[in-house]
Amino acid sequence: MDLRYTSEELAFRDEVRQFLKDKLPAEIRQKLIDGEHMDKDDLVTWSRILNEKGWAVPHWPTEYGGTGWDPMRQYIYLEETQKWPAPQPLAFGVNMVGPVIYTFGNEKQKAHYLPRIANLDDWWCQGFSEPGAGSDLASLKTKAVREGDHYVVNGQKTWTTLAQHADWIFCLVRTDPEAKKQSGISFLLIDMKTPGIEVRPIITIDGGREINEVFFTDVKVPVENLVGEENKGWDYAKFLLGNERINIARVGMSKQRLARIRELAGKEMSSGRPLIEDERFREKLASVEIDLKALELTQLRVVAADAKRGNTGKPDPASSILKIKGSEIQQATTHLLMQVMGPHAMPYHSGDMDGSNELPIEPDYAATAAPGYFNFRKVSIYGGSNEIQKNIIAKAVLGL
Amino acid sequence: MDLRYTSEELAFRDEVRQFLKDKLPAEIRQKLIDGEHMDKDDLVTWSRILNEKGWAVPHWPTEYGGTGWDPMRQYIYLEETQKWPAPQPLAFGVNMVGPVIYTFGNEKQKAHYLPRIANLDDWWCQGFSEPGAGSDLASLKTKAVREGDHYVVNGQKTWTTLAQHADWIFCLVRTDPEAKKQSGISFLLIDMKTPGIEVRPIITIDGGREINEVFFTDVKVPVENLVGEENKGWDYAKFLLGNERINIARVGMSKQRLARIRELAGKEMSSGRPLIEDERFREKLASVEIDLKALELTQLRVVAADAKRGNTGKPDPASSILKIKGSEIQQATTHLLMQVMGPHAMPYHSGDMDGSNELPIEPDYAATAAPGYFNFRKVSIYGGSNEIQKNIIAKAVLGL
Amino acid sequence: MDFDLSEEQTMLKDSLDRLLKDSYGFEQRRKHMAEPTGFSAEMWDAYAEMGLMALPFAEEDGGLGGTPVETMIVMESLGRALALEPYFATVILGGGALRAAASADQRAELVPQIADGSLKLALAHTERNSRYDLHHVETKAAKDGDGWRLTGQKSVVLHGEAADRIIVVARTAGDTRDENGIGLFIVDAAAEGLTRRGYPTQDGSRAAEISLDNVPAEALGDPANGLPALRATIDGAIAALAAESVGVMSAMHDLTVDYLKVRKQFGVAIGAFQVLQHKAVDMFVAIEQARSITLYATMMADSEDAAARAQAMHAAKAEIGRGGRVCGENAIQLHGGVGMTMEYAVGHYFKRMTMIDTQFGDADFHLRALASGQGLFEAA
Amino acid sequence: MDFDLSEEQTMLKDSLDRLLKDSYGFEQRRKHMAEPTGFSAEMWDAYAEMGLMALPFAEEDGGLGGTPVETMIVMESLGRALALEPYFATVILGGGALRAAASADQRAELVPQIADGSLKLALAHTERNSRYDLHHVETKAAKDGDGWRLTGQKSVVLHGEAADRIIVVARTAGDTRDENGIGLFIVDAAAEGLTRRGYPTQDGSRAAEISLDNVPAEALGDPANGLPALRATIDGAIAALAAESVGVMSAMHDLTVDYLKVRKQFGVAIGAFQVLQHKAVDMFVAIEQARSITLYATMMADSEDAAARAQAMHAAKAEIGRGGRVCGENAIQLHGGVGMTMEYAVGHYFKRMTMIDTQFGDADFHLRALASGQGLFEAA
Repeated sequence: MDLRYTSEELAFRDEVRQFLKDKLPAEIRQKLIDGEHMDKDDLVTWSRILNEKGWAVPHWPTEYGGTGWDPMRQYIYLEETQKWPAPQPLAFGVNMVGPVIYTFGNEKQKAHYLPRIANLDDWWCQGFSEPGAGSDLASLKTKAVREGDHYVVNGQKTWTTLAQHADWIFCLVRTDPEAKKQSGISFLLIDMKTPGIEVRPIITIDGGREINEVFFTDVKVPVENLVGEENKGWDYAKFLLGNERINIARVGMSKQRLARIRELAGKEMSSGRPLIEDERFREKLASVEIDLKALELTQLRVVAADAKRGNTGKPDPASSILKIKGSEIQQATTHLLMQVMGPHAMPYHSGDMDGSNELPIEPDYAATAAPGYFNFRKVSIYGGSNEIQKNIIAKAVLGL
Repeated sequence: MDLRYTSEELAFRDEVRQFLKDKLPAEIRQKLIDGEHMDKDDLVTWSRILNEKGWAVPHWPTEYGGTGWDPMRQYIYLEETQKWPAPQPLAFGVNMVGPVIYTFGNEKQKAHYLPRIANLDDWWCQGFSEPGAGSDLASLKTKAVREGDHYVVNGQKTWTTLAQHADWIFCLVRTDPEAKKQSGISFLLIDMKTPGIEVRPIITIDGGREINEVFFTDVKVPVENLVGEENKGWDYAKFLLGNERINIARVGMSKQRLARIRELAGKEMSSGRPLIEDERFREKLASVEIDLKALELTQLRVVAADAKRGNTGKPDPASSILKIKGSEIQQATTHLLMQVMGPHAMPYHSGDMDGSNELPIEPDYAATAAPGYFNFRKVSIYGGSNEIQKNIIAKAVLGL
Repeated sequence: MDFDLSEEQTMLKDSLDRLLKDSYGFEQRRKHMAEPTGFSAEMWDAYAEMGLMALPFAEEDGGLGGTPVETMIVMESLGRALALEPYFATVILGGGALRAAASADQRAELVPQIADGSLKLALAHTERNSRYDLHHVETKAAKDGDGWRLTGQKSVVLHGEAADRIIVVARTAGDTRDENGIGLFIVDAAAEGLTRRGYPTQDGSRAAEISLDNVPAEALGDPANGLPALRATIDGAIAALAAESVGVMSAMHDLTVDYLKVRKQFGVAIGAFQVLQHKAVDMFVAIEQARSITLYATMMADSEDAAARAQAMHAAKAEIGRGGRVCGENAIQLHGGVGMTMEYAVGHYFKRMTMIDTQFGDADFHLRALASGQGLFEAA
Repeated sequence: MDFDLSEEQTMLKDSLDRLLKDSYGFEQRRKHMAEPTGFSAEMWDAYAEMGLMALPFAEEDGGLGGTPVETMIVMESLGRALALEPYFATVILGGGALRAAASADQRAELVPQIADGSLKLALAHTERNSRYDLHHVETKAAKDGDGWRLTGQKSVVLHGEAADRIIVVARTAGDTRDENGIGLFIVDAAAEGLTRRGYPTQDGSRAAEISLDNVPAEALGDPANGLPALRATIDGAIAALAAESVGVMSAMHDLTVDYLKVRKQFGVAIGAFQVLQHKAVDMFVAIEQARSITLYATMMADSEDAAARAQAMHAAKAEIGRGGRVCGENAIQLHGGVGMTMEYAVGHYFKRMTMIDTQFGDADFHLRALASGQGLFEAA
């Protein structure tokens, strides 16, 4: 047992830090610090810088552009990019469909899609959720009927994040209506420009347009866009969802958020002195820090175990708490940040919702505080709500 | 709507206060303040003082010794006795079996038992719970078989509070083994001196002997000791349990406890000054006070609604939260009190458990702090655990 | 002690609820919000016709002599409807300041205009660095003949844009955080030197930043010692906000319980899952406690004992803050994704509930304020 | 970074666990507790034979040169067994003081006696009014030739009754709460002027009140500046207590999960109820977080950077305190009535967990201490 980073790991961390410092455009970083949404251009810009460096898809096999880093280095990289902060790569391509393609796709698919994902030439979105399904993903109804060399897709997806920018969508569709729930589902890649696809925004309570509904009406999808075997899509989806484990805790992001809270609490006044000098406020902050420090170690335990095992096989039981605790901490930071703003959390900075151009009220940095709190209620809902996570732990870990 | 006590109610409150001040022996009061257990003699003494005043059984019908107070006066009385504090009457007689007897018993039973309950001539205990039953009370197994003018009772009761002092026990027994769960249960009054009854102590984690197991081996109980009809006992038990509503919140007791915490936190030092001057500690105290103030109003709403309705019919839905919130607050006060003691919560004052006669360590008042915390874990377990209470609210109030 | 509404109070509640039921459905509210002012002029007139504006003012001033109980009834109903009109700004805040500080002549002039709906008020007290401290006042008032001239900046003035007159807290003497030397002043919103920039708030209402550059003003009460009146005003407002909160919370709870019954997952109504049931019960407990502490605040809202009144408001605002959060966060969690969309009512309630905590001091602020005193039960 | 135990560490853990499994069943523990000393002399000897006593001491002093990781392993196992022997008092507290303050000669004399089990120590630092402040010292040390004489009162000295020698914190200069002028002294438990009154503690262990009346003593380290060594000692002890806590918590959790599977109510195993499942999961989450923060504390336990080390211990003790409470209260609640009886193991674990929070500062104390610093992540 040696609970310190090796000197090689420390050197690697410094290399990452230097790279971020040198290469990430300052205005992109500032947007992240201010809690603003990334524009499509921002993410494309950064992804291409990464791709040029060879760091666009660190965890992929080297033959497809991966870096060959062990899990600990991958974690250090993740942590540093979140802390700086730098934009996180578009997960739908890099973490989701990419690994599905290189694991289950054919050679032609690999050759075509993977480099385009790494360079963010294609913006991917995820077509899994459907209205009314919620955490019961497998109850999906969107149908794909084979007609010659095409599937004809009809149905609706929802909660489709950033579909408004998307070039492609990967979908779970029902190809065998007779089969029972999890069977009869296939994994299709669909060009968003195909006729019959309509994207409608869902405006969330923070006023942002992050998610969408996607409607499919007689959408013709070439059979070559099927990944793996027909009716085996549920297996690929499970594989995909299983890969979300490491990133879910977002320890680096919460560290950055806590630093931001400290900074802004040094600017906002309370009882005639900076709020950060207030003992009660400091205790609330310290309380979250303790949770986060523990979670960081939990995360490292999982990563180290993965490193030992080569990231296969049964995960450390501790990994199951990453989602629950990670989301609780993220939500706690958004609440603290809103609290920092006091009455100045109230003004609404109308963004892309109603088209008005009213300016944010001073202080500028207050504008995203309440929306951030509202928006982050999602992290205990999506990806299997925290209640579902607890069901899973009760069953899989505790045997109840 | 008038949210103030009437002048008559205030005058009544003053009368109660004066009576308590004049009549309650100081050493009994001090024991309560110190969190010590009442001796049998203490309670007998106080019950007879009350009975002489005519206040032993305020809520009973006047024909059986009740005071005729409306629910608001009954509440004021309860609140004042808890706050002073005075011993609470032995609930098993006064609140439980007494009302069952005057409601469902025959004239002979009423004439015999009721005056003896009021004067605490008979110490009653409750024989409902059985090993393994928990909150599923109706799964009881103790049998009573009719043989001539007697029932022969065999079985075991548990969690029997203060059975070691008891002259009588009221029991739920199964008289019809063929009937389904809630049917076939009868309500028997059993003299604890009857041959075949054995009482064994259960020592709880606070080191106290508050509860017992009671074993019945071929215990002969005269048929005249049956209350009401055979096999209707479950109805009487439900009636009895329904009467627990008002007392369960223990607002007055928690007020007294908070005052005690303030007092002792004024004696214990922290960072070179009395703990009560510590802002963080004061906030914790204030937090519980707010909860308690709200609960007091909730309690008063329920009492006022009862007063209006004459204490019959469907209770105010708010009454369902009294147990949950009341127990949470009681538990919070025991934790705070233990926290006041700091390292001095550690020494164990061996009481009636191991027969040693080691003295408590200074400060004397620290001796009951940790045991009080341990002991009060019970209040979210007994009387239908708080989980069961929430099930009931979900079903009965929310319709889920 | 009697918790039942009188016949008149019941009528008030029933007629207001009927009006809101007819005119404040989800789509109707959306339309009201889309008005340039951010609320419905028709609803405003309807409230005036019902006598709501006149309610808390003394009869001799042209009001109806209602007690805090009537205000509680109205605010709870407006909370349930998420009503957008500046009732709170005009009648509770502005009107509260008039009741606490204005002279009989001033009241005789203004109250009838409020009562008939022709006058809207706002209260400008928050400043950039004041946070929740009422005595933190940088805006200056200088004597000018019989009147005053105000200069300074005010932030997050509720409905400051819609107001015809604005009551401004300004300093006549002393340093920024002195408790003395604070006055209440009334200015005309159209006065020269006053500029305002309105904007939407997170909860769908409106507020404004207000700049004052030598703006002519009239004093309400003692310009050197207005803090007690301001505190009385805000204490009354906190009791009213608590009542609004009960309306907001119980509406969220109703929506959530309904949703649990209707929404199916894994083949059953999700309300069958025990964990979700218990969360709904946690909300219920929070609401009943909020309702109780609101009754307490209402009982104390017009108390002459300023210290006891303040304690009650600290308790109420803290309880509302934390209970509202329990209620709001659970409401969203139990709704899942749909609760986070603008298309469902529950998210709007959640946002309002969240913003209430940022008004007049959040739960932590009031907990601390209460903790610095003698405790809620000492007097008893 | 590597979280796996080495082969030697695994052997240590396995052999200790085997010993405890064989000798620390529920009834066996009851017998150990009934010994006049409150623990088992046989177990004590067995630990010594295994080398546990020598573990954290330097090889040149006669120890085995173990790191905080070995201490963590031992303490977690002792926690799981609720072991009663004065290992913590002797090796971690007393031994810690020797490691932090004693001279090479002193260590050469004492460590071998600890190692072979013949010497038991205690650390007397708490006083009636010190609460959790290590620098609050009223006990006085007066120079007496080459040595010192101690006079004062010490409270809640863990295993103070069983100790052969007692390390006493006393003041050589300054006022009661000065950080300077504090020394560590070692006294013979049989010395004239020392009286002790032993008693059981709430968690089934033993402690003592100790009176010192001009008791001859030998200084450990600088008698005028012993606070840094005392802090180092207590920091090491907090890391060890955290490890013990992980053992206690996970034992409670195992018992609880087993009980949920076995106990039937309303015709089914109560572990089928979703609400109870989720409470068991809450315990699990608390334990995994406790385990993680314990690793952090262990990593920092021998850090030379006293400020960073203190921050880590504040974090660990606060997390252990609150997580332990979540775990303990849920364990009792899920067991229901039986969990509250002395006949079931879970209540004993609950009591130990509760008492750990009162040792060396409760969760609130350490949260505040952490909050007064620069934050856990500032250095990174």
